[in-house]
Amino acid sequence: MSTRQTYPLHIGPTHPAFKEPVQFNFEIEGERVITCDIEFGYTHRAVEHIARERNFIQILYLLERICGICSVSHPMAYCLAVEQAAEIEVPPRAKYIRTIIGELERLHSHLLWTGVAAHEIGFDTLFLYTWNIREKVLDCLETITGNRINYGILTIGGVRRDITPDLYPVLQETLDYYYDVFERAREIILDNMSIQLRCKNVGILSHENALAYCAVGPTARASGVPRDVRVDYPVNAYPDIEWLKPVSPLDAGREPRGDVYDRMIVRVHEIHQSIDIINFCMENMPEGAVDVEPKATKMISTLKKVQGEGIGRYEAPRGEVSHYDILDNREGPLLMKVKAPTYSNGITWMKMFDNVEIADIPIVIASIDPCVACADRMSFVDSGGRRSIMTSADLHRLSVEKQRRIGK
Amino acid sequence: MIRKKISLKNLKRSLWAFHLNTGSCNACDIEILATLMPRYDAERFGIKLVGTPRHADVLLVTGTVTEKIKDKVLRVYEQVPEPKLVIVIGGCGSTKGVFQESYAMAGPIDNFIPVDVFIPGCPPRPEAIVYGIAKAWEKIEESEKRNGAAS
Amino acid sequence: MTEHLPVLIIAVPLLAAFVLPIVRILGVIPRDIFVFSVFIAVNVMLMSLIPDICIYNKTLHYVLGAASPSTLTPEGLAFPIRIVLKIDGFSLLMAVFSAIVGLVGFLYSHKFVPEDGRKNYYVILLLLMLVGMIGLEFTNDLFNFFVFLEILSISCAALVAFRTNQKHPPYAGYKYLLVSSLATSFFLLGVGLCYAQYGSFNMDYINRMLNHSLLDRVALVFMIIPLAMKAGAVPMHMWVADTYSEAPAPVTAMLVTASQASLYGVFRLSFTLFGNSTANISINYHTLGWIIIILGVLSMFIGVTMALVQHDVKRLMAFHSVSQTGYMLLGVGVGIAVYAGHDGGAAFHQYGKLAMTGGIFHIINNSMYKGLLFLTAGVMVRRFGTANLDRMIGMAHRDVFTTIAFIVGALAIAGIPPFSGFASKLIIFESVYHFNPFLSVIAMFVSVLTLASFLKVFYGAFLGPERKDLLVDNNPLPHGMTAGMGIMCLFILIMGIAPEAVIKYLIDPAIAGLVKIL
Amino acid sequence: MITLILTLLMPAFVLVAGIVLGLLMKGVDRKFAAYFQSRIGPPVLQPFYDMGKLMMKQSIIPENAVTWIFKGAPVTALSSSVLLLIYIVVPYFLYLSGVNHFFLQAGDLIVILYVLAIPTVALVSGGFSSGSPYAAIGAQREVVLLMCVELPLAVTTITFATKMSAVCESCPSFSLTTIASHPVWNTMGPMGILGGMMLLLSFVFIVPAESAKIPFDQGEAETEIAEGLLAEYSGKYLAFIQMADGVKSLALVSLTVILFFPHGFTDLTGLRITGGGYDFTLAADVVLFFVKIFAVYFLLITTVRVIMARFKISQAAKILLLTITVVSLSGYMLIYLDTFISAL
Amino acid sequence: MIAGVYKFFEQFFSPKATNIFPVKRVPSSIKELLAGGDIYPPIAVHDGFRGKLHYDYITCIGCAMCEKICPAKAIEMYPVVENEKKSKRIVIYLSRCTYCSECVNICPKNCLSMGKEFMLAGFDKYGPAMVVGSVERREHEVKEDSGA
Ligand code: SF4
Ligand code: SF4
Ligand code: SF4
Ligand code: SF4
Ligand code: SF4
Ligand code: SF4
Ligand code: SF4
Ligand code: SF4
Repeated sequence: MSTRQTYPLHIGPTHPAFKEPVQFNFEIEGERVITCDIEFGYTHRAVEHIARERNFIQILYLLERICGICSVSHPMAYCLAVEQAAEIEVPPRAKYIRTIIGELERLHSHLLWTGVAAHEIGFDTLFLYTWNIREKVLDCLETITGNRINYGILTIGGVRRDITPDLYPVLQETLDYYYDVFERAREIILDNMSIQLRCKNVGILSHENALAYCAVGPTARASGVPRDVRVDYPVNAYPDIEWLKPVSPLDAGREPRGDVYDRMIVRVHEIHQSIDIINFCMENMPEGAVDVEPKATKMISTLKKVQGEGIGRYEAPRGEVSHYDILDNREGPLLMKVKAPTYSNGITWMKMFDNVEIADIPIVIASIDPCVACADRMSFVDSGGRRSIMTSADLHRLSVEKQRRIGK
Repeated sequence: MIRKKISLKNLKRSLWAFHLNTGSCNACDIEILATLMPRYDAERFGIKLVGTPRHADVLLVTGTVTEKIKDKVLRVYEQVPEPKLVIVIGGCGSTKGVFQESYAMAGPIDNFIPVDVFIPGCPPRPEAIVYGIAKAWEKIEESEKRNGAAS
Repeated sequence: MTEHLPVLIIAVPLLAAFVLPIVRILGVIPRDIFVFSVFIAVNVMLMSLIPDICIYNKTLHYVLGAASPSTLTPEGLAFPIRIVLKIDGFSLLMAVFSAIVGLVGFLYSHKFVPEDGRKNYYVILLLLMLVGMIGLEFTNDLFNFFVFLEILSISCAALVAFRTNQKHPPYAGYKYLLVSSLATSFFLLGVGLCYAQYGSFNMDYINRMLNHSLLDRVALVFMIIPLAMKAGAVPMHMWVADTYSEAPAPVTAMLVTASQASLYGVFRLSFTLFGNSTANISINYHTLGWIIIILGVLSMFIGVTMALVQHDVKRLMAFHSVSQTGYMLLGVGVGIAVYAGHDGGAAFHQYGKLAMTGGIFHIINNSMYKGLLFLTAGVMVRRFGTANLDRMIGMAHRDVFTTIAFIVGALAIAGIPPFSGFASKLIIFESVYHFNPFLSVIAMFVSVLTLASFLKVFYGAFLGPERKDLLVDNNPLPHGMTAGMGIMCLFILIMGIAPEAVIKYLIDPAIAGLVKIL
Repeated sequence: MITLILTLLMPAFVLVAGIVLGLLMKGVDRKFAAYFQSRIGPPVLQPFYDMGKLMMKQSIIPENAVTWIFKGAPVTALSSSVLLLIYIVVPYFLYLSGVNHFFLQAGDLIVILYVLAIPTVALVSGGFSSGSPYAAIGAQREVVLLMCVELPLAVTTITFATKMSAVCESCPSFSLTTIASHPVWNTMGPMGILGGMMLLLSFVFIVPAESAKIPFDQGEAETEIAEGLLAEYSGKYLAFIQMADGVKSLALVSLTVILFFPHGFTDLTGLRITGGGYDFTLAADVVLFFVKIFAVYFLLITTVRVIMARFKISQAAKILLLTITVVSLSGYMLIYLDTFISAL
Repeated sequence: MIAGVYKFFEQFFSPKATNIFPVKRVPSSIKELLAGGDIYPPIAVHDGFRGKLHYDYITCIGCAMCEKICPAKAIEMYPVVENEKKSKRIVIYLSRCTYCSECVNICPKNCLSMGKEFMLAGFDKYGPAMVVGSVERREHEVKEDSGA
């Protein structure tokens, strides 16, 4: 009922709906969103910069803390990149353990997302319900890795801890629990009338736009783009799983429309997929070592001899994470580049904000499952504390300079 | 750090928290939420998350403060009405943790605002957060005693 | 002396208007004191009539030129051509509130209208307007009714156009004049039709003689439609917004009452002139009632929906006037529809009378709170130099009294207890539903829409940060304006808190004056 | 004499009892909601602790706020909520206890309908006056809700009035006392009962909408607009608002109980409890009333809010203005037809 | 929809998931509770849990391997004179530690280990409860991390 035609609305960086600091500047007319601008950078911690000062092993723990929610994805991609550069062959058992950990994490991440999405639309009971289910997988992860979150289990050339046979029952129990609870949870989440009211036909990302804006992960899959790194560029145990294919809303009998509800379907169904994958890995777990080199010092000195570059791609719960590392006879990488899924998906927000109301903003934002923590590339702070924004020309100039510096 | 001599007594049974992420890795944040989940149910202590600093009694700060968010942190802190407590959750908030050499960090938090309780861990388990809250109660009790002795 | 009161009430302001130029020579302050005392005198004289008429249920007749003016000739005078004033409960009620609003309007104008060469005319016009209103409420004579209507119209038109230095007011005044003269000419036609048949202008006389010919009905239409038009009922409401929004605020406040005077005419004509207690069914009351009800509901709805989209505060309030007129029409319409109905008046006694009570109570309430709201709008315009809501903000920081007055007015118009609007609306809701439940539902719904639209004004103009840079006038309010709004607030509160007393002592006699069936 | 004492003491008593009971209900509500969510939940007295804490907190007045409106709004909201409660429950208890007091006629449905709007209007003004954009959006939404819920509420009111005037010619048909003494269900055929059910169904939405609970809490949606209306309130003003909310919810639930389940103890069992020369039936009635209030609160507020997501404001408006209005209208039609048929 | 409602009602009536650590409600005196009151245990952790670090001052040889590998710079060395030989020992600042256990793995003398304690909150981030290592750690100046 404002008397002005449009008015600005700033959401963030400290907004209760988003646990992460990011600022959205909207132009609103009545309750309708007209334009949107996103201001990133509040969580920029210069991870890539720090990484260049550290050795290969330390970086693992730094990368885990790019984002604590899918904290295995970044180290995984990093390990894959370094292993590629150094031509290290990971033992098969380690590959399977990596897969199990990765899928357990996907499980917890998707459950977490469902809860957060429910919270965004004010359905706190569902939020508490999914998070309560999620405790089980966290317990399982804690037992296997020693920590609930930020597991610290990956290392270059394998994993740091074996899943010893006495841990099998724990894992099996977890799987049984989820097989047991899945069907009911699926009904509760997807069949709720008020959830459908809030999620259907909201925040639509069409198939074309999903392609054009390079959406990744469940966001892309919900728009009908069968894009999944686990299938397209399989690593770890994925090449052995023949039945693996990207989840699509079609699995739930719904033509992909790319709305929030589709993303919800994809994630919920991926929960089941993850359980199946873990089950597969447990049944086919190879014997053998879990690490090529358990001593960190030795591993560092091995890597110090390497010159080369490597790329690691991994399907994080939110989509593709890729790391690019240059090794150049140093204790750590000469250069490290991180590309996180929100980096791609964040741009699709602009399309999703077409035709939404204020009330939809949180759920639309949440629908790509952002974790801004690893998309925050840079903030520019000059010595006087005065901020300025860099233009693309500036960035180009800077990157040319940097490339020259590195290249020589 | 109790700055004014306002009675904190009633804070003990009703602690409304505003969660402030100042550039954390989200792990601590989700553990805060987990603390409110049925398993740990912090609400049985009268703790609830509120949506605006105006309603808050305690700031739960996670993450070491990035340069860009520094001002917002101060502003949020000022918006919280007295008496207020600040609890820092996670190692990186207390001491920058794993991000020691970052140029983008203005933290740790106690450089800007007075902190009452530190909860280390990366991230701390929900029980550790509950324990940290118990520590905050202890602080409240102590201040009560001091107030009682003074008057 | 007392027996001459009826004529004095009209004559005093009329004479005052003529001697005003002379008084002005003495200076501005004596003039103001003089006019003020005239207004007070009119008020006091009117009040002094209340006991007689309202408590002892008398009807005063005053025959100009008779040897003993108040010698009561038997009902329906033998000599039909004489100027006759007849004061019953309804006339008095309307006149009292016209006079109060007149006083408030004058007080408010004191510093509001700048003191220049034309202020004199302004005051004269105010007095004439008062004369017009009270005159047409007192007269029992169709031709005089027409004359007073003309006085009222012309003074109103002049006042609307008063601020000739601005672009729109002259245009609005012209428009008003056009509408008025159209209306009054039709009215005159109706009067002529009556006179042609009965050879008299006296309403009581005509009423007694009425033979319910087709011509009568045509005359009724010719007289009622123009009055309804002047009252601003849908579908003849288009002039209201222009006129109300361009006139100076105190004039708008009085215009509201002037419109109510026209509405008075509608009721007076349909009951006193055409109503008949002896004939079985004189006109088809049921149909007439329904027509009025439908007009009322339309006015209600169209007024409020138009108001919701306005950005100009005075236009917004003007559309609310249309909407409020709807309530009065609804209440009285239901009364008319069941008046002398098939059940021999049972329905009328059960709820019809109550509905009329509500409708008439709403008339005086409306003149109070609507007047008050226009006065606060005057303050807004004075502060910001524009009536555009988008350019106003944060008035509540400094104009606390105006804000309170606005809140009182807004809550009253929205029918929130304990303000006066609620009392009358309550009566309307609780009686109308007997007639047709959906009318009540609509009335309630419109009430909430009204509230919403005033919340919008409240938010836009009064709340928000204080913006000194937008103000064009930052001086304290003149006391006259404050006093004007204060008086209105007082009446709203009194009528809201003690509606029973108001109904018993003012409204019931008014209905008794209208409806002879009782 | 008794009348006088009653008149003087009653408002104070209702004020205290209303706040205490309102907060208690909030506590029970939170507790039960927690049970739905498989956790222990806060103690039932938690709202009292919260109030105690808020009372001693600093109350910050935002810079842009219009101070007197900002401060006045919560107090107005609280006092009008208490007034509402007085209007609703006092006549009912007077009726139950058989005391003849002029207040017996106070509970007029339309008065209640309009008093119901005052707390909302007060809060909206307070929210608007705070100068925060979130609060302004919340206030707008609250206004929209206020408008939309009015229509079904008006229909319900009128339905009851028509029904009452059919049941009892001489009684004031909008009076709660009349409604309480002639429970709707008693005089209706199957069609009427169906109609009554539909009205009750509309109340399942009206009560949460009026008391701003999920799925109709758009005005203070935490995740969208950061508590909206209440965003800038702190300290004791927030406490007043919370109390007003408690009292208003209580009043709404009492209204629902009186409209739909007014039966006293004797009506239900046909018994009177006497002992030692005293009649304890009133005490039984009071207990019964509280049991009903708790049950209705549990079903209409707690249960609805835990099994639903928040609607968008556009959806809320549509649901209230169309669906619920149609539901209540068909309730009206059915009851009307029922009365009509039984009159034949 | 029905499934959800049914499930939630089922939860209403079934035992709650809450583990009432450390007590069910806010205790009247937290002092007494912490000083050995009746604390309900937290959810048990498995053997492999990476909790608070334990350090064996005697076995340590001051080789500084742990300091080098620590990703959070949580370990600092300080000089000591042990058996009349100059040597070094470590302090571990738990408030910096990420509990990655790299230091445990790398230590040649196995003098570091991880316990199961995780409740470490305190009023002072460098307070006694949050520093592992030297007995005289207080004398050892804590380097202000903000100073640099
Ligand atoms: S822009 Fe990238 S590489 Fe540069 S400091 Fe930031 S995170 Fe590191
Ligand atoms: S993708 Fe997101 S959750 Fe995963 S590591 Fe990166 S920031 Fe964290
Ligand atoms: S510059 Fe960056 S964003 Fe652009 S195409 Fe290359 S990788 Fe993608
Ligand atoms: S894309 Fe988002 S979720 Fe993924 S790592 Fe980056 S910030 Fe985290
Ligand atoms: S060096 Fe130049 S061409 Fe190459 S990526 Fe950077 S900006 Fe582009
Ligand atoms: S303390 Fe650790 S887990 Fe917590 S936010 Fe900081 S880096 Fe993340
Ligand atoms: S556990 Fe990791 S972070 Fe902690 S002290 Fe050891 S190496 Fe450093
Ligand atoms: S690595 Fe072991 S022996 Fe070496 S300094 Fe550290 S604790 Fe001592």
